[in-house]
Amino acid sequence: MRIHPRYVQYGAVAILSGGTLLTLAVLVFIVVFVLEKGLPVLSLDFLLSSPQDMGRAGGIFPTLIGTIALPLLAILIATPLGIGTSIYLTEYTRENRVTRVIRFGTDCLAGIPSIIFGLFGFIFFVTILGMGWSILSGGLTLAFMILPTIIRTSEEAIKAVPKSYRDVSFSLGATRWQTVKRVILPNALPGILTGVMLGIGRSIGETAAVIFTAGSSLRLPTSIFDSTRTMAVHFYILAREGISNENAYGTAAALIIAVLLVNLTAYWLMHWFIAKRS
Amino acid sequence: MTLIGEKGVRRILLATALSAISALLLIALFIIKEGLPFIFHYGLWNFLSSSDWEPQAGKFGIFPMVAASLWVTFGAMVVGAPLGVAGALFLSEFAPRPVMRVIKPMIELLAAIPSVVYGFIGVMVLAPLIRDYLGGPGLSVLAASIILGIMILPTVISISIDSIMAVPQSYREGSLALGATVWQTIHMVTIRAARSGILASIILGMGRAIGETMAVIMVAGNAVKIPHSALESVRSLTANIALEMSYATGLHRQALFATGVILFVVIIILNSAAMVAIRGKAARK
Amino acid sequence: MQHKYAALLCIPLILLLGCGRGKTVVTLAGSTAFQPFAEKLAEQYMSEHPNASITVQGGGSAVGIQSAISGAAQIGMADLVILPDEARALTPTVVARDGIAVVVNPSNAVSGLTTDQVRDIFNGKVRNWKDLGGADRPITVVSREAGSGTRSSFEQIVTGISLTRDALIQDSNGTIRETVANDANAVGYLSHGLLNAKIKALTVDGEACSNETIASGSYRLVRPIYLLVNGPLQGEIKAFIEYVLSDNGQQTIKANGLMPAR
Amino acid sequence: MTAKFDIRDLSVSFHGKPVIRHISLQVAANGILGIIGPASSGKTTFLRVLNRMNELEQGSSVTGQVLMDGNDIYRSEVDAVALRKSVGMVFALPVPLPMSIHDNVVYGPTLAGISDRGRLTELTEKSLKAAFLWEEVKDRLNTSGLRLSGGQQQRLCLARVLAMEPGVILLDEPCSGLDPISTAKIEDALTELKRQYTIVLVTNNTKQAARISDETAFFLMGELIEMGPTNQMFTAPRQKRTNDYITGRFG
Repeated sequence: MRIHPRYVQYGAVAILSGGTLLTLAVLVFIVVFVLEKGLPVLSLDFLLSSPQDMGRAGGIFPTLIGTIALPLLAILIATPLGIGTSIYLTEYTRENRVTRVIRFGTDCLAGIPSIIFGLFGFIFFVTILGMGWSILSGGLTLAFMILPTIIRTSEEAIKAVPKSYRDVSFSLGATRWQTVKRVILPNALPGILTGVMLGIGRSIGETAAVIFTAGSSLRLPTSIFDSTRTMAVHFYILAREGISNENAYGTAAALIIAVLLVNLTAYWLMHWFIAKRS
Repeated sequence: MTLIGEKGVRRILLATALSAISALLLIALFIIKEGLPFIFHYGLWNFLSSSDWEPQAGKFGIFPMVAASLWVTFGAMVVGAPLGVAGALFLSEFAPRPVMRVIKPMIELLAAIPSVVYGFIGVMVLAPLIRDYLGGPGLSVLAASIILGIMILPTVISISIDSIMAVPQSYREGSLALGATVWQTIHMVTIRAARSGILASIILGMGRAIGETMAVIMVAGNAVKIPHSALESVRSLTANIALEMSYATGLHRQALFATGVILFVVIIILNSAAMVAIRGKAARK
Repeated sequence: MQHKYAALLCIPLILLLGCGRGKTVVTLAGSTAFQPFAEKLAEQYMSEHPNASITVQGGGSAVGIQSAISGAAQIGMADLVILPDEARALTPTVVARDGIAVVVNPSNAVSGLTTDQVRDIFNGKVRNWKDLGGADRPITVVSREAGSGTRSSFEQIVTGISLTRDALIQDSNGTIRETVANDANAVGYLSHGLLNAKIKALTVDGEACSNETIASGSYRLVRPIYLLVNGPLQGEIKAFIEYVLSDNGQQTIKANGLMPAR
Repeated sequence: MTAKFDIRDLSVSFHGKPVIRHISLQVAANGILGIIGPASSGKTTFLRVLNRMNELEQGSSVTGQVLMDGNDIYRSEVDAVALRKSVGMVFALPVPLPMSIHDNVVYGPTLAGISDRGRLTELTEKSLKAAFLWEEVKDRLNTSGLRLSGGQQQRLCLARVLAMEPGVILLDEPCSGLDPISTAKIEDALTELKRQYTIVLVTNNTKQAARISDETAFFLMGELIEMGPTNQMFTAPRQKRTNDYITGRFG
């Protein structure tokens, strides 16, 4: 007996929408859970004052600086490398052994657990290169970690630019680089930005790799050679060691709001950019 | 760019393209340098097949951890992949565009919530529920699978939506014009066309699940044993490294790096399998 | 704002030149049990010596020993009963002693155990609280990871422990405390300094875990805490360790729940 | 009339599969050569050989000679990028780049390094006029090229090519997606343009070739079957297969 396609469709829609609702409900629950407990603690004073008694009292200013500095450094390093790689893979070469090796390497790098990045960063940057626990060590380690995310998303975005645009550009006497610069990158930008955002998100939320490479000093860093503690690490230490659940939730809420702001800004920038172009 | 010239650009891009692979090799080199001597010393088979992990007594068997990592990752995929793909399909094919435009960035936002927050909620909310209603210590395979499954949702949804949206509208119209229902169009045309992107999203999610450390340490309980039920506590490979690295010295430390080597190999095998799967499907098209 | 931009522009410059490391800082790293005390002591020391710069990192005893050897930290912190061979090159100073408390959830009716019972619980021989005079509920054993100073001290003092496979493993005193506080069936052990109202310390062989019993030696579970330095003590490092051993420093240690070394 | 292109024994294959076989022909300067033939007879490939666009495809190989103004464009020292600046191309489907009308038109010239605003404005107007589009868009040069109708878009593409001031324009079925009125406008433009340019027009619409081309070539299965003045081709073809195709028996 064959079920009428229309009923199959009803069933499918029911399952899909149920799944979506469940997903959204869980995600909303997590955000609400954190905000509900964290917002009462959160204030400008909390953000801008120094922690006291290991974070049991006072604010989280040094961790705010750490949370800005580490992902920023990581992004500054990883974005040019990531976009360069994806351009090379899609525009400058054909599928051959080299691209397969690069792609395989990228996929493997994406799968490497953060703890291994942490171990590596600890041996290589912290110890062998003598950078110590520092923003620099942490930023470099995080850059390695988010590189595959940026490569993959940029590659997808670049591939999605219609081939006809390339044909037109070449037929009008553009070199490859001119085509990339004038047609491909502007059109792939929203997708690339998504990748960068995912990268920022991942580096803001990272704990394992950061503890091993940037340390967990609660003091205000004055240069990129200073150790720092990010908000994620601060949350982990406060919550896990039972130092102060209140301040832990306050930190988590601040973190969520910070991420929200970063994303909104990027989103707004993207729209502004698209609007400007057309 | 006239200064550098087309050849120069190509060279610079090739150099950047080698950055990922050099990073991988550098990491592999250092982890292997620290871990391989131990594997030779202790014996690979002993290391992999023994269930006894008693570093103080000189026993280093990581079979329970390998099993735990695979179980927990499998559990996370069971929880996360169907939900994520269903969400992506619903949002991109059925939900009104404006709704999707609002929800998608919100979901991407959730990827940035630190894993430790998910872990903490797992400890505070999920583990007590499991302990009270299902039994066991609460910190368990089940708790870890659910938390990891939730954690990979944003990755799976976001990338799947991107690849579904990249399917040309004309494909859908072509199918609808032939009398297919929306659902038939989705599962016969859209999913097929977006398959490599969806698979990629699941693989990225899987990578995140198997590699997650802090959240797993928090919710899996870290007991060194092969679980007989989903309610028992386990320790993943990543947790093994992170838990003990801080106090490990000598042979114990090397054994942890060797655990890293094994993790490395497991991940490369998984990746290769996934890539073969994608390529196999693509070839059949 | 201007400054921030300038700072941003400087990043690549600094990267290129590799310079910019300011005054020498003293870094402590290691034992998570002593980390909170070290942070407090560093805070106090710096308020008395405004020019000094002391950073405290956790990481665990092994990281402490390794960083002291490699120079990543100037002072390593370790809380092991027996220091490993690698640490032989380092100059050890005992700065405190620490009791190890056996703890359960406050809702647990059991209030004391003998050493033999502790051994049986952690070996997995006794699996239900009713065998110890408590409610009919399974025991959830919580222990530290292999290599932990607290765990090896605990096992060396109790003797004869071969930890049950079912034991949950946590990687710091604080996480043991949180796990026991969240689970009514749990039993664990942790540094005496971290006891609080969320958990209940049991008597061992009839002796409560308190400052007095630790000082008098009647409570059995006690281990030393070391500061480790590569080479002879000198300069800022020496001054800081002397501060830790001074009356002020020892008072701080005592006030926060560790026993002074002297 | 002198020959702009002199093609001698040209063969093209992709991955070893021949697409064009031993074609020799001459393209007269300042005229329109119409190329007709059924689908996959090598017309588009032939066109892409003339500006070396085929090189962008994987696995293509070209043998024989393609002389433009007496020089072989496939010699290794010839720069394909420079060649494409003097051999413009319009594609089957209109592809405005996702930027403003003005930016679309000056895309080629700015690539070539022209940055003088006055010069660019002048080029824009001249090219849009030549493509019979100026009157329709002169007030909205800064709106996106994607907002134009299909026929306007294709004329924009033509204007974009003209702005580079090439010697040759290649058109690949430029009217295949357009309505008769839009088609007529493009044909009018081409008829004007042939005074200055050499035009090669691939079309699957034999009537279009009959209307505007000076000479017509008939391709079939990668081979040149027949070529001659358009009048003669359509009234007295020498080959039976040509006759069959023109009269609609196959293709």
